[in-house]
Amino acid sequence: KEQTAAPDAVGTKRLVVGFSQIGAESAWRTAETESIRSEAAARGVDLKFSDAQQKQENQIRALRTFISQKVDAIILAPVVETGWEPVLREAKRASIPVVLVDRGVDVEDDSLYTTLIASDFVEEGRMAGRWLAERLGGAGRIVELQGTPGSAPAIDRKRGFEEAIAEFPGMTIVRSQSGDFTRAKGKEVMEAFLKAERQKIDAVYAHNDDMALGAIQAIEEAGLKPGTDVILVSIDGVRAAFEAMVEGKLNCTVECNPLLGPAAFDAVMRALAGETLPKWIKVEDRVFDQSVAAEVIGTRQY
Amino acid sequence: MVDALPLLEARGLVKVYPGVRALDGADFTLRAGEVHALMGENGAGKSTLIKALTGALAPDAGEVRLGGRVIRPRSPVEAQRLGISTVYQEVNLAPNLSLAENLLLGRQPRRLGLIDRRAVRRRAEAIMAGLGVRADVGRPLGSLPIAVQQMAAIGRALDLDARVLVLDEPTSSLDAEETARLFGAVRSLAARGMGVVFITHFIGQVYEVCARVTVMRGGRVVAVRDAGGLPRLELVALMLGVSMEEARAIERAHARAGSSAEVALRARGLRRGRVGPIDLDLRRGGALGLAGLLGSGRTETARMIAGADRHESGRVEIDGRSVPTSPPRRAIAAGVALCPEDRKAEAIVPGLSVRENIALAVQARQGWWRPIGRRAQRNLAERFVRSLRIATPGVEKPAGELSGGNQQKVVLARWLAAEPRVLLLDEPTRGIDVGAKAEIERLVGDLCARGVAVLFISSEVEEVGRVCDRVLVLRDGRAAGELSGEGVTVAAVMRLIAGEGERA
Amino acid sequence: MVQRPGRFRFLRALRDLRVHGLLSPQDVPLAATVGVLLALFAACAIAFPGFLSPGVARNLLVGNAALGLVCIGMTFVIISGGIDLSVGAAIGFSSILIASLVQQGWHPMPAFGLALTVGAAGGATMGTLIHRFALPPFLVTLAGMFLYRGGALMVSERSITIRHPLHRTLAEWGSGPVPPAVVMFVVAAGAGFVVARWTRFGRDVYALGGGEESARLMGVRVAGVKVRVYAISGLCAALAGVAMTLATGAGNATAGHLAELDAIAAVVIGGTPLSGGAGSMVGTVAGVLIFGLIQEAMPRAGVTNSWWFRIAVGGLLLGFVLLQRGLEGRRGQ
Amino acid sequence: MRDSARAAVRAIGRAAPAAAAVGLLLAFNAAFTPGFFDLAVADGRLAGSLVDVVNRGAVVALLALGMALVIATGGVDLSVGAVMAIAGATAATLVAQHGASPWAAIAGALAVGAAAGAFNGALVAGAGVQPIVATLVLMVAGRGAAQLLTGGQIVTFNDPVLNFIDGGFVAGVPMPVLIAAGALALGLALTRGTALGLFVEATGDNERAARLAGVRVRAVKAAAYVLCGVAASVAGLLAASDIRAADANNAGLYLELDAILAAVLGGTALRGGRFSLVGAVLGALFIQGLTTTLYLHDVSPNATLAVKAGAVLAVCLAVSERVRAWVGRK
Ligand SMILES: Nc1ncnc2c1ncn2[C@@H]1O[C@H](COP(=O)(O)OP(=O)(O)OP(=O)(O)O)[C@@H](O)[C@H]1O
Ligand SMILES: Nc1ncnc2c1ncn2[C@@H]1O[C@H](COP(=O)(O)OP(=O)(O)OP(=O)(O)O)[C@@H](O)[C@H]1O
Ligand SMILES: [Mg+2]
Ligand SMILES: [Mg+2]
Repeated sequence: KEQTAAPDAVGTKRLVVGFSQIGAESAWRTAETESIRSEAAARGVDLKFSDAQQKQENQIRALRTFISQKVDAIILAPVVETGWEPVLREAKRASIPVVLVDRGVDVEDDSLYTTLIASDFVEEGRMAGRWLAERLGGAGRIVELQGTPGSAPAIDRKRGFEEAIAEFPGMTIVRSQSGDFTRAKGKEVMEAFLKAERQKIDAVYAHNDDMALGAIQAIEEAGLKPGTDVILVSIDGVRAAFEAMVEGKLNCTVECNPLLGPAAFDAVMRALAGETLPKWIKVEDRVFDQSVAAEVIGTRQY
Repeated sequence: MVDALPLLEARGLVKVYPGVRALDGADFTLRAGEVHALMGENGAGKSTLIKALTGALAPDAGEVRLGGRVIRPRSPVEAQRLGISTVYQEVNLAPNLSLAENLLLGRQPRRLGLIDRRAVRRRAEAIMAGLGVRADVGRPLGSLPIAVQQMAAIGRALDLDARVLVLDEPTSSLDAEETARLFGAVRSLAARGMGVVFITHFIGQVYEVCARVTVMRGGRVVAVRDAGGLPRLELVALMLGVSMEEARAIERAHARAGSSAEVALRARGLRRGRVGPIDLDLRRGGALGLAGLLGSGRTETARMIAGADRHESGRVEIDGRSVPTSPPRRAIAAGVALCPEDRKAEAIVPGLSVRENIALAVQARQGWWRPIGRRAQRNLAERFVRSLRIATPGVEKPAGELSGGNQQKVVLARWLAAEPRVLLLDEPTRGIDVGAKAEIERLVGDLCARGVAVLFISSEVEEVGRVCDRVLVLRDGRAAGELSGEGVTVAAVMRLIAGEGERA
Repeated sequence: MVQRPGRFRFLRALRDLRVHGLLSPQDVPLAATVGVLLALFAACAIAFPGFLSPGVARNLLVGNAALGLVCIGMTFVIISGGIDLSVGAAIGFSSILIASLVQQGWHPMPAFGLALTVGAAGGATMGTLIHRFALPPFLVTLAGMFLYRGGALMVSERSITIRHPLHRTLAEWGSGPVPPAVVMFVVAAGAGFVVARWTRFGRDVYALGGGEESARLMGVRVAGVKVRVYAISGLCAALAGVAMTLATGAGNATAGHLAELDAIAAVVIGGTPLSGGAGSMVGTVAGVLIFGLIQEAMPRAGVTNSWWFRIAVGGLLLGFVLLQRGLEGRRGQ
Repeated sequence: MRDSARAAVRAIGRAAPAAAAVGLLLAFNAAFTPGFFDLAVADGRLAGSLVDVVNRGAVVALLALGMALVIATGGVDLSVGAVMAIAGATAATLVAQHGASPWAAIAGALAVGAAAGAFNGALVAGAGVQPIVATLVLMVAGRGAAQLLTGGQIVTFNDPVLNFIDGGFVAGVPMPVLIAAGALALGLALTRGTALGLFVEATGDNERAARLAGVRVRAVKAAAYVLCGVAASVAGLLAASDIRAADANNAGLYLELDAILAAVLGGTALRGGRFSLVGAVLGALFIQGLTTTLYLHDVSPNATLAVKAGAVLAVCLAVSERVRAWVGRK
């Protein structure tokens, strides 16, 4: 802890960037944090870090601390979409550019932030829905494992998926429960679904890979074959999901790339250089299914 | 006293607890201007009657009239508003608040709607001074000696201009002097027409202040008499439900121990705070009495010996060897047990059963791995329930639900069961009825006969005189003199306490 | 924790005060808390350049106003010998309620009013259940927590930005010299301080915490006091919800996540024992600031991953409570 | 004998809320959940919703057992969730990353749990820190430590022994059920077969009196925290074994509240004193049974909380003597 206090920012030319992270609730987020951290190290940036433990108050507090420390730029992964106007305005007044990662904010004046680098959660849901509709031939009984109630990805991925399957009257979501984005809950909820539906489940849509991986175990323990008896599609594209696809247990995952470090620091540099950036630098996410899993798995970094 | 008009009247009060009919159709009449004693053995239902009269609990049946009108107070506040002011048996005050606040809670003087803290202090000081107690009214009540707490409870009740004053064992921890002051106050209140209900186990006090006596047994009233026409022996017989001969035997059953020369415990130069240095010897088979005024340091001395408080200097020797006493477990291991003065805060474990409370110290000494079987515990407990006549429907009753005196007996039983070699008893007969008191005094004699060394603290000098073969008198935390053998007389002890005697 | 000699000197000075009777035993926990706060502040000022600035002090107040508001109510509850687990969820509920009402065209003021009424009424209901049926406060307020959180999600699971000129103005003041949330906190803390110390109700709360049966026999109207204590706590939580909407310009059903835990911890650190009967508003404010200081210090500490961040927060907390215990000295035994 | 009957009634009375809760839940399911009570034996294994409830409830049951003891001493342990995470992470990393034998991993996890309990115990009993704050330290830092062990990743393992902890069956009965039952039996033996139970209750009820009676109150408290830590580490092993991975980020998250709830429903007073281990387990079964029932009836996640609130309140009211007295008077 001795390397704490930064040498006087005036003396050295080192760039100081504050990063307010939501927390460390999943491997996905850990990958995101790590990506930003290592990119900062690679570029010789002095990174100030704050973990908000899922609380917006803590994030706002951290932003204010960054502002009072006069950092050069701020990277923010907002825990919710609303409620950022006041503090972003303070950042703007202090002429500190703010780069948002992985989730947007709901502000009227979009000059309050520099840019957003993120995937489109709704689109991810749509992609999963479209893929599943195709796979099931437009009809099937689906159970949904939702993310944490009230969280933006859970809301958006649900909406996108519902939009996509709305075109197929034969596709129905017969059960939908929260699995809190975790393996353990995913497994537990799936277990209950299998009991309740007497195993008449054609497909599982999970808002993230972890819940799908938990569901796979539940399906196996119920004596069914995941990937064959029950089709599974999920979102994120973590390495474990690819492994499951190679084993034939998961059918498809929609990528949601957490490796935003390079893009984020590119944006920071460009903003500091005075460039104007597009408001949304969309991270292009792809759909991976079993057919490509084996060849792609070697290239996955998270 | 001629005023025969009933001021407070109860008819057919019934209160049933699981396994006990605490009140079983009790009638009670209090006249204006009289001091009325309510007597009965432990668990007779006195406190329950008081609680039913004063709104602290709702009786299952029966009615209460005040000045002829039926009242049904649902809380002590309501009763207070009706003019009934009560000191309940256990010191039922807030130990966390200051003495001053306890005296004035709910009627603090205010200025501009806010409590005038300075006036609170001043008024509280006046109340305590009126009772003749010197105490820092700013200190948390719980940190003050029990006697001061008891005076505070009285002070709180006296402050009201009530029509009825109820005192449930107000004198159990008081010295002669405080008691006398309290009686002075009570008499003057009665003279002004207030009716006073007075519960005590000190029979002498009954004759001192009370005009009439109501005797309860088993939840019923068995007699209502003028104090003047009721001989002491008959009162005891009525209370205990025994014949006059048996009562006479009980009254006389005072054994005084005779000690050997062998010193079981030797304390030298014990000092803590403003108490000490104190030297004392406890002899095998002897009972040493500690006498003194409130705050003279008796409790502190006992606590230091037993390790309840760590002494700052000095040493405790047992059989000639210096032993560590703190934590108390060490003292217990060395055979020294303390039955503390503050039953509620330091002795009774209210949620545990009578059986567990009695077995606790024995079990603690045996350690975790050698549990005493349930049956053995029960036998142990039942033995003491019988010998100390603990009124309880069974040994599985939570100790907190017993009457005050019976709780005291349970605590005592805990320490008797532990069979220590040195037993320190701090006010062991507090709130205990005559029958049991005699029993306890006799027990101390038995213990001594079996070679136990006893330190006996009591505010009742007569009792110290009856029980002990030697008496050490403390004054201001120092030894003021010691009496022994035939020299132990009430008068001599009193003289020493008052500071007239020489070191004998 | 690095122990600086200065702290030890402070410790000794405090002990001396006590020995010489200048500090009565009841005040020791409070003094220890304030001592820890000062020590912590000093340590931060030495370790982090630029820490001693008005900006930091302001951040400290702004960032902790909502938590502080909750803590004021919680202090009363804990002193009375109870506990209120519903406050975090109550924040979320009032915050989303206000936002959705304004979204539906309400003026913010009546929306605030309704939220505060709901908060107080909710608290009073819980207090009534606790007293009337002798239920454990833990269970009743836990049920309250579930209800509020579920209710908030049913109002709207998506967070809502509040778009109303008045609210906007108030929210903007949040970045100005007199942030409304801080004003609310300071006023509430002052009121709480006065109520706890100088009113009969306040003293009744202490008496209740010292022992319910005794308090009843002393003539405390236990039912009324309990109901009011929980109502105050609910009201404070709703106020915190209002403060939250002002700080963010939005309502969010998940706001106040785990705030009950932070509030209880801050109050307890502030010298109010969970067993009730003691404690003070000043201590609570100090406890809140200690909590805030930890959050304020962490982003400066140069930790760059989440787990070390957590370990450091826990370590700091440990350091403070141990320091506090050291200052208090062994009490009781 | 009438006396001992009364003692028995009292003991059951303490667990009454939890027992009533479980009863109500079973009654509800008997009426409204078809097939809830179906028990099947597939490949020599017991299966059915009821089995699931007990199976899944084992984790909270274990936590509640330890929690009941700690609460009985007058404390509380907020760190159990974090300790679960550490224990799981320890076992998983030992096996998956250091190639240790599963037995070593299990021993390591238990040791870590005991150490965590000892740390809490030292703070509470030794330094005299208030339990809620003392254990908050480990609640916050402990999860960080677990994440440090796993690097924030989900560390998967595939080891027959570790898998067996949660996934195995003995004589057709799932292991978690056996482990929870074993823990309950051990707990009962430890508290009722030795004097520990008496000491715990005396300490929690009146600490000063217990101390003066010669009870080693500090040791008793410390022991309660250590036992609680060990129970939490077993729960952590179960949770890890369940998903065959250590998820340091989420394992045991927010379970401390469930554990306290289970203990309190089970008749352990938060102020300390009397406790009931059977009640704690019943409380845990109630919580899990409720969750499972809500899943089976597909109650929307947002309404779930409201239903839970109603259930907790209903249970409290159902067993409150005051309510009965009050209803009787009307
Ligand atoms: N809360 C309670 N629950 C159960 N039983 C109780 C309760 N309070 C009192 N009792 C029982 O009622 C009976 C009468 O008790 P009470 O306190 O009135 O006796 P008392 O005459 O005041 O005795 P003492 O002289 O010891 O104070 C006792 O047997 C006691 O065990
Ligand atoms: N009036 C008082 N005000 C404040 N403190 C007192 C008072 N009287 C006694 N004390 C405290 O009590 C201690 C010694 O009293 P202790 O209780 O040992 O005396 P005691 O002779 O046992 O009297 P008691 O009749 O109260 O049992 C002193 O050190 C003092 O702190
Ligand atoms: Mg009595
Ligand atoms: Mg004394």
